[in-house]
Amino acid sequence: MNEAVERLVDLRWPSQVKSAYDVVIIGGGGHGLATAYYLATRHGITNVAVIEKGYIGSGNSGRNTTIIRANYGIPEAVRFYQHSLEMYGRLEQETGRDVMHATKGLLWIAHSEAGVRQERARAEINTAFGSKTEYVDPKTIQDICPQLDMTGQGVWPIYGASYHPSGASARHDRVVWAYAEGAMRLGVHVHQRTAVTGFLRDGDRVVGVETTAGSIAAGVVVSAVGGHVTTLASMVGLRLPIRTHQLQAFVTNRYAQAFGPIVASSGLGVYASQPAKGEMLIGAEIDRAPAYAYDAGHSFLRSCAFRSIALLPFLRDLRVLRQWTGVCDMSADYSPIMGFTGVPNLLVTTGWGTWGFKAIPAGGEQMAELIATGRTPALIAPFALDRFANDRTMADRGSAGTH
Amino acid sequence: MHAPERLHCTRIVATPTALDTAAWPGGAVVLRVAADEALVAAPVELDVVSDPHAIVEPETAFCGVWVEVEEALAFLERECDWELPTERPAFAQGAVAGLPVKLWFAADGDDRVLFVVPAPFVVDFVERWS
Amino acid sequence: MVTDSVLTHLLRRGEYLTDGGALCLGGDCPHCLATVDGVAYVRTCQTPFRQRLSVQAHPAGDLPRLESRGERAPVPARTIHCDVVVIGQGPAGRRAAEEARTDGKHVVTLDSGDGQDAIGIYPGPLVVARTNDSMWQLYPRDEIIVATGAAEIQPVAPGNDLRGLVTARATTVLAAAGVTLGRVVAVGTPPEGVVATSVSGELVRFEPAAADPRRVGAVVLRDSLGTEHSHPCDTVSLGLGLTPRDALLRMARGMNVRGVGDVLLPPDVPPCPLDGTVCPCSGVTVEDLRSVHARGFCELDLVKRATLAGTGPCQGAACVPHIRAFLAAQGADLPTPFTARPVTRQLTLGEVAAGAHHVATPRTALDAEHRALGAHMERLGGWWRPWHYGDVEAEYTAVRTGVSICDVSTLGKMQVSGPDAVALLEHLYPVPISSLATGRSRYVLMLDERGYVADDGLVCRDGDTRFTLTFTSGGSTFAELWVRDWAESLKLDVRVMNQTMSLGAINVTGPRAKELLVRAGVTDPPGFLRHGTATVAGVPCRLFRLSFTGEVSFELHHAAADSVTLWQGLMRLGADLGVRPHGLEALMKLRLEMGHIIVGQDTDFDSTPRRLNHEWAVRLEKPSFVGRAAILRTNKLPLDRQLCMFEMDGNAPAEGATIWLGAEYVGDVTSSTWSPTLGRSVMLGWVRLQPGGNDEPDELPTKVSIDGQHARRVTRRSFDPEGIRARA
Amino acid sequence: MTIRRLRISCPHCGVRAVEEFVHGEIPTIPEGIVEPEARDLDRAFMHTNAEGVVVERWFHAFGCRRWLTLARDTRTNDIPDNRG
Repeated sequence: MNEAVERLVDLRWPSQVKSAYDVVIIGGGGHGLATAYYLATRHGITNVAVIEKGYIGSGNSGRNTTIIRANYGIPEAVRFYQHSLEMYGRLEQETGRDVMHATKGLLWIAHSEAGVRQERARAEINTAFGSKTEYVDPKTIQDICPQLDMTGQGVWPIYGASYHPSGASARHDRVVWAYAEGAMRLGVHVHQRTAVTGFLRDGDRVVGVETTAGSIAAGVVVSAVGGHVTTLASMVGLRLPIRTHQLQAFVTNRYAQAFGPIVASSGLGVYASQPAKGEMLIGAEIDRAPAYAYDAGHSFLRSCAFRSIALLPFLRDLRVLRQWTGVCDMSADYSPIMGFTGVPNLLVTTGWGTWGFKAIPAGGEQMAELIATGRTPALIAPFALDRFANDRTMADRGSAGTH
Repeated sequence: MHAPERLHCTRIVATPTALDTAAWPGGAVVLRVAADEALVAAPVELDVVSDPHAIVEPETAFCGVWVEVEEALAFLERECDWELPTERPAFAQGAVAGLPVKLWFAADGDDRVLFVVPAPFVVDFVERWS
Repeated sequence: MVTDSVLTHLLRRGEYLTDGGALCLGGDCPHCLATVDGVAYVRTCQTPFRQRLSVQAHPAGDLPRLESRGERAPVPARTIHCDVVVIGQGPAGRRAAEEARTDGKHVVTLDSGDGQDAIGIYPGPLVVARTNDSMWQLYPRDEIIVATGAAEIQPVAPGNDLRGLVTARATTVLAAAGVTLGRVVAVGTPPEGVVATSVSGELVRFEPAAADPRRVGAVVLRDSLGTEHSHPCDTVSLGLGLTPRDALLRMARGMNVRGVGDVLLPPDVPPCPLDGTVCPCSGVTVEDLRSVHARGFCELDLVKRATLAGTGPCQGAACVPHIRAFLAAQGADLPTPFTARPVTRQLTLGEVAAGAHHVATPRTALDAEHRALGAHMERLGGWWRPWHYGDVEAEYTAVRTGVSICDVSTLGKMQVSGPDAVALLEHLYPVPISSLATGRSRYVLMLDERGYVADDGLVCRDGDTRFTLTFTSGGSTFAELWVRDWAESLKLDVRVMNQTMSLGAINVTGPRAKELLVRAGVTDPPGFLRHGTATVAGVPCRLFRLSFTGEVSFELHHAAADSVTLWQGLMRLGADLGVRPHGLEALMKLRLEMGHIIVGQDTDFDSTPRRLNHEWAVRLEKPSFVGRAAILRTNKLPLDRQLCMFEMDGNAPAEGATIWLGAEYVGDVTSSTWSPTLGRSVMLGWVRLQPGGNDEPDELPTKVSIDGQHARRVTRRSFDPEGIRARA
Repeated sequence: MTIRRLRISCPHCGVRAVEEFVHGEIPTIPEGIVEPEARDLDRAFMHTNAEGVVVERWFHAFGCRRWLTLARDTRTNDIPDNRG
């Protein structure tokens, strides 16, 4: 039997949609399912439905580049992502499922004096808040990743890098399934192919959702949708500081493992890694104009391939297998938005932009605690929606990067 | 291709009507880079346009090189992804070899193309031509 | 015989590159992949054979290695604008191309037989194709015609990885190519033009030959009564049905794309597979399909993700028909195939990168001068700029004690003219503009609608309706967009000329700057924050008197063509004054002693004037300007942090160092330098206000620690606090 | 051809790739928000982020360096009334 199949979970789908749940979570991606999982496992709240318009993990959870890191630029973000990174490290043990988690180390490369300054600053703030990151010189970089062209084709010489040894990756689908299985085993309902078409209201309050499978009453409704959150929020007149952008990536064929770390370059705007199956996974920055289209672009593929070869010349002879596009919800300050919305009984976890995968465990855990206790946990309090009105934005240079 | 040389031009920002009706120096190449802007490859008197608020300035930040049309088209087939004008003479501008380039296709009978490149990008342009 | 492929050439010699599997020779199956000239995963059936081609099998039981063969010539790109692109030159494609040509259309055809593979149809519409010598980008004005035909269905049964299995069409091709086939047994549609024994029944298994266990020796079929029959053979020809190669059609939905010929066939659905390998690329068996289905992975995409079937080099060509049949047999509706995504034919990153360029970094007119002087050049603010000339200390000293020049051509420069020029600038800037006298300059912040500082610079009045604006090097691109957008949105009658690239700028600075200018022919240098014109060393210039370094400074704006003359003239005339150029590293030190901020380095995304301690540069009594409403709104909220100046003894900490109040983090350093004049380090940094306690207002900490050293916040710079030197 | 997704027709320069342009948003503040401070906050941070046709601005950085206004469908990137 195929080794991938052997270690797979059992998904026990509910036989029917109930007319009411304590909690309805919209969006069966990593964040929605992790929230359901922690509601069930940590708080004993199991009368929960996760409503997914496609199949679980069919949105950004299944389209991302699976990078886990905590080397952000502001203390609030470093704390949050470091917590998430540590939770990822324990996820296999906790769920009893193989999510193909591997610590790889992450190099963030500087090609200029300004880049050096930025990477030194990144190392400082991360180390100060418990996420080990050190500034490394070219010789150390070469030891960590011998495949790098230290001259950047003579155009983008490598001056130094910040090195984040705990940078990791995991198999995106398996993370989604581990949470889905764990939640469903405790009685959570996950309804695939069910789309939310509206909200049930009682005055200001949200009291449930209208879906393609009928009306569902709910004590609390949580939006954990990626990309389309403003459209959903507009159904209750809620305005969000979110724009939706396309993010593209591509993979090559599979090759024998030889490329250890995750490598990112702000100067070149690309990053590359070799996940467990052996393909090289390469991504770049978001497309600039907001869009919900899933079209793959040629100029992205061409330019991204070109830039990645400048960093890693061996890529030139690898064969491109497939490119794809996801649509990311990007907040006005490039940080996530979690918690209360001002609309009673409606919560959001959104603004996950290009960095949602790494936040799945902590995002789910903290949202579950908020739902269970009705109070915002300290770890995510800085990421509340009202920060924009309160002039307390979480602008993060370490987040506005590429992955 | 010869190395592009710095052009001594005049750059004029004025109302579109003033530019439409200006009497340019005879024989000068006039590139209409925008509805309200012209780049004239010659010295121009301040009062060439009727707009009293026009900004008329000497412009030396462009380099130019004349290329035989055949060589030009071969280069453009590799380095330009937009459709070139077919009439002559003609002006066109856009990304060529990843740089903001202006093209002047000379009148019929003069089978040459003038490539106009911002001087700050000339080193890159020459590199990308070869 | 037509062109020989690498695969047919080897098969004729009895050589195999892979374990086995049903060869299709149509570029669909994964059974002929090998490493060709250092590139792995090449379809040898689509690779024309030539001498001295290096062909290697992939490592047995392992994946190909990640390695580079070193330099390769870049692949050229071609862009072709035409009316019609026809993809595929089988009978249907040829006919479609002829028809379009008859209609007078400019037609480009792509024939995979000639090595021309369309890899995708992209928005544009754009057809991208890999050819033997270049990458083509085809922009059709009218139509794309897809005539890619259909692929043959692969067999799923135990033993389907043996050698000697060939699809029916491939059997014909191999026979014509002179490959020895031996006894041929044909299952399903028989091969054309090849002598074969046709057999029928349900496919049960392929059995290895006694002489060579890697080769097929017999095919076993079951008749309608359930009896198995073994048919000894050397080759099995498999005519199991067709499935359209319609990925290009599907990815081009919404564009003017039309299919012709077999690509429009409804896909044949093979019988539900019972045993054997379904996906040869990922090694997925029928048993695996049953297993994942039983565990709740019931739809095509989930089966794909659970088993990884369809994610290998053939991208589902072999397995998808069978998985669809499997799922249909479990009671599901016949699922539609996966979303089609580029690339439909594989190519290397080197090929796909054809025609791409790095974003070019512009150079000032003095670039060659700097390099000749041995400058270390850096990309900063979007330009190549001199970081230093080898001796930062000497560069610093020249500014503080003598005279120095600096290339500041990268500064944003813009002229605005017109009846509404004053109205525009009053709207854009948070300080009064109409009261600025002709010939005077004013430092300005540029705010966005959130009240955040987007840039800073000068407004210089040249006349009643004419102004010169300057911006930072990094901010000038944004500034042009910003100014034009507001001028248009407000429907103002103005002319705007961005002269950032047009004009060179050289800053002459130092206690002896005036002396140098006088030597260069300036009889009456302008006073502080004034500007004028003069001929300097023979070059017509506009002179702006200001100071970023803290010393007397004149910024000389001039035509870019004259930069070298002016630079060399100043260097010559100032030789005995000890003039030398300074780079950015020295400039950073000089301005930091003065406490001057750099927008982008010291500012953040959400830097309001209040947070930057620059409220003096905002006149809220002005009735309206961009950002005013936001500043009024945020001023009602308590201040949380502020950019402050610090001093400490000892070496300068790294920029980005964290600032601590006891054990509590309170901020970080944005700029930091050792001040030779003061004999200590000076810094700018963000600090969070601390609760005042007992109903006292929040306050900024005074004594903090940075890098384990004591540092103190200063409310006033120590270096020339009155600014006497700059005004001298 | 009627559909040229993300090829933008500049009225001065002609049809060009989207990479030649810089995108600009036209803020839309719902009429329902009336209080000036609330309108300012909405303008500063909120986005309609419509799934559908939006009117927006593009600056032709590689050509005439002027803004143009067009309508684009964010679901498909089709530009219905832009000749190109």
